[in-house]
Amino acid sequence: MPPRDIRVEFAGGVELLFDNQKQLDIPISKFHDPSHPAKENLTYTVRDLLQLLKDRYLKQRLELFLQGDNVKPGILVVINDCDWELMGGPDYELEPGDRVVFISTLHGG
Amino acid sequence: MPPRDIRVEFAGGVELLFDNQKQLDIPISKFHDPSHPAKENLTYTVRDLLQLLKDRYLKQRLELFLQGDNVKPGILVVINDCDWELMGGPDYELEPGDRVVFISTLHGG
Amino acid sequence: MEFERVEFGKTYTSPLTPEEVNHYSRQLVLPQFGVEGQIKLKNTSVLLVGAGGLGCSAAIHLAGSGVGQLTIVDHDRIEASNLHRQILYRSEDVGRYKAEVLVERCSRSNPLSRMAPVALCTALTTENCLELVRNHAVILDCTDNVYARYLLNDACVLRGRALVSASALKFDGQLTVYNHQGSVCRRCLFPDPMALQAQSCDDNGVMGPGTQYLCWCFVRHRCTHHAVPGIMGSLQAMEAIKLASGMAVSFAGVQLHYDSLSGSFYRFKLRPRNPDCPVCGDKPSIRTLDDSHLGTNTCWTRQELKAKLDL
Amino acid sequence: MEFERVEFGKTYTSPLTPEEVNHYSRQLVLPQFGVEGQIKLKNTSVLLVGAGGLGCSAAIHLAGSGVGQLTIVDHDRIEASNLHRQILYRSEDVGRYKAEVLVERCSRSNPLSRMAPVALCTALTTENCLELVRNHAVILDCTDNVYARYLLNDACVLRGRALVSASALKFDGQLTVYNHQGSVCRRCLFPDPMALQAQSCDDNGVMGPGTQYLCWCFVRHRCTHHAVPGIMGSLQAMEAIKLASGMAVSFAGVQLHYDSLSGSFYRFKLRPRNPDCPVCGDKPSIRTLDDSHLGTNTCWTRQELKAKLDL
Ligand SMILES: [Zn+2]
Ligand SMILES: [Zn+2]
Repeated sequence: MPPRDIRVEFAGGVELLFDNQKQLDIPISKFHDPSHPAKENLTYTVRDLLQLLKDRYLKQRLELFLQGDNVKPGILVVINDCDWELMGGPDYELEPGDRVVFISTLHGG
Repeated sequence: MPPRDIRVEFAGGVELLFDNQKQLDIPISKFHDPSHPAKENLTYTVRDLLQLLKDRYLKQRLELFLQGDNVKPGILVVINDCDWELMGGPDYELEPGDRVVFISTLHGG
Repeated sequence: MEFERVEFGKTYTSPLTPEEVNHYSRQLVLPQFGVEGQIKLKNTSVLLVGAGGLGCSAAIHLAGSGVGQLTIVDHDRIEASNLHRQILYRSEDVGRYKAEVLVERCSRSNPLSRMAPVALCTALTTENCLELVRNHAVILDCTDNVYARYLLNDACVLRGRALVSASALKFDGQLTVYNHQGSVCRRCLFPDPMALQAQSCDDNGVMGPGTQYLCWCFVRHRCTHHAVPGIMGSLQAMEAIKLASGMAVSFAGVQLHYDSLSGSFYRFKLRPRNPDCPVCGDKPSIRTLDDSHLGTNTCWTRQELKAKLDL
Repeated sequence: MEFERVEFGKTYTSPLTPEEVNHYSRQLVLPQFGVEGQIKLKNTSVLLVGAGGLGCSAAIHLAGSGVGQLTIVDHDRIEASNLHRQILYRSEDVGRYKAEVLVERCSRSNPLSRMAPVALCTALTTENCLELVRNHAVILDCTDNVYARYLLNDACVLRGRALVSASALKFDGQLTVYNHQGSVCRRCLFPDPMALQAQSCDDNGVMGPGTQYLCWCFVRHRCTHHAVPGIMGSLQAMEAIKLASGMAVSFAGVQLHYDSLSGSFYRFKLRPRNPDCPVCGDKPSIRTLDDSHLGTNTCWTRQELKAKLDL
């Protein structure tokens, strides 16, 4: 993974919403939003990541991934091997090399 | 683990030779050998680590861990999740934060 | 082989019978487990809910370990399509109650357990769940739907029991120990099962081309590669055995996600107990088991679905 | 349920019988596995050597998956002290051949396999090993000693077969796929089993205080927490099933070390094939199976040990 990128992974069925891709390396530059030139600061939060995924990567049924500006209940967000609740949730500021995993909770047996 | 340390781990039975300890964090400073002042360069290899383990940490039956200046056949040495053969073996130069795991191959079933 | 010679020179007055010593000798010599572990195990009662793929694997490993008393609850009967992943059932068992057959297999594999294993061929309900949980020390969630999982979760919180929960779908499996030494319960993570209900039906599989009319739920809920429940059930049993023998568990406050295709075992730390949790929080609103808190058994009632597929 | 409705709108002329479609329906709908995977599996023959803790778990999962033909080799008979970790054997089986009983359990759990599983109640030897390996596509090493493991390794290299090898001792387990698409064989890592022989006896346990006269080998070789072989055997079966159904395996050139106490699954990359390897190297010195390359069955002959312990 190129050092400047954010490693994003999908598991437990979430990958089905992203063309069955389990892994995406997203360069920081992709976060720059030309329509918001004012947004000069180079820090982006997980909330921005959700927006980016919704706009550029999501292939199927938006409502299965997001609910408002949060992930849908049932999906755990894990940042560098920790539940994002431990990291400040959607406001966590991403750094190059971070690993963000979206895992759907399984109920089958 | 303090950043300046080498993380050393034992598994598969090797820990029994080290007082049943599965994990040691060894500061680089511990490698300095007063009896060899000439050894000014600050780089230490896995061979030096074996020597240090033998002198300072090994509690039981030396011949179960080392054979000459190499590890005993049956023990795999893994550096940062790779077989040390991929990293240059005993001559690999240790860096702070490296993880070196000694794993005995199991034959039971 | 008398006892002393096996042990590290320490003699134990052991309430284990010589027969048990021989039967468990391979575990007894393990210092971390030893005689104390086996005795604690022998005095522990375990409740295992769900006799499917997970339950078969977990139960047979638990029975083998010498757990004192094992109760298995499942209202389902064995169907032919279960056989490939419910490894202990045979074709001639089709039609019989799963719990009954599984108890039979377990008792024959370990006749030494202090009390014979018990089969309850009924569904887990808001009436019987609290009592069942209260009568057992260690609880295993081997069920396959949101309703039963939240029912068990609430009962374990209300009765102060740890809940060893595993799940499996397609090629993935998950494992964690809820409500143990301050670790989260299910509702700490997702308070409202109704939201999961809809989610669990759609989330795990998207309408494939050409099968629009077929709601995935009926097929997907049970489409799992057969070895995955076997793997997760044996890992689940390992945690339950450690819990029962007083050893530290590895997955309290930690979740394991296993992907059998890539062979990856992803472990991550879970948030602490949620003070606002509706059942285990500081001011819980849920104090009894009630269907209104639990959602339905499956997103579309099986009947409606079965009618559609005219199975 | 006819076939088309289950599949993603594609119709398959499938050499799977309707009965098989129903039996394996849960796997068939998995796109990564699907009908092709099941058909390949149905046409694959598997050799499983060792019907102990690993073998019980691996065999029952393999049989359940629909593997075409399964041969189980083991010369041992069932002993009472096996029962706690060899989950499919019952007290009334004590004294019978393990391979025979295991084949019985497997065939009853999956009557559909193309050919009934076969039990060979003999030891693996330098005479029969090459032929056995040649007659099967996928080989599983579920044995418990250095001699058998190197014998199987050499035969697999000489006959060009992948070898799915697992092991378990005390609370640890290991898994890797040898000799597959350029991955190492056993001798690439440790060319001389004699060195391991002595090592495997001492290495895995040190003379404890007070039991000086007791050589550890006899006790240690078989002292394993019972759930660990069950876990490793089911993971081993998963790799074998992927191999047999033409899917990518996860542990070729990669080793898994599982520590059940800490619940950790450590995966690390192994060196590439060793060009100087005595059996799979560029100029191999080992071209036949011969005891002189293989060391002995156990560091102290069991008899000598049994006499010492007057068991
Ligand atoms: Zn809670
Ligand atoms: Zn080789």
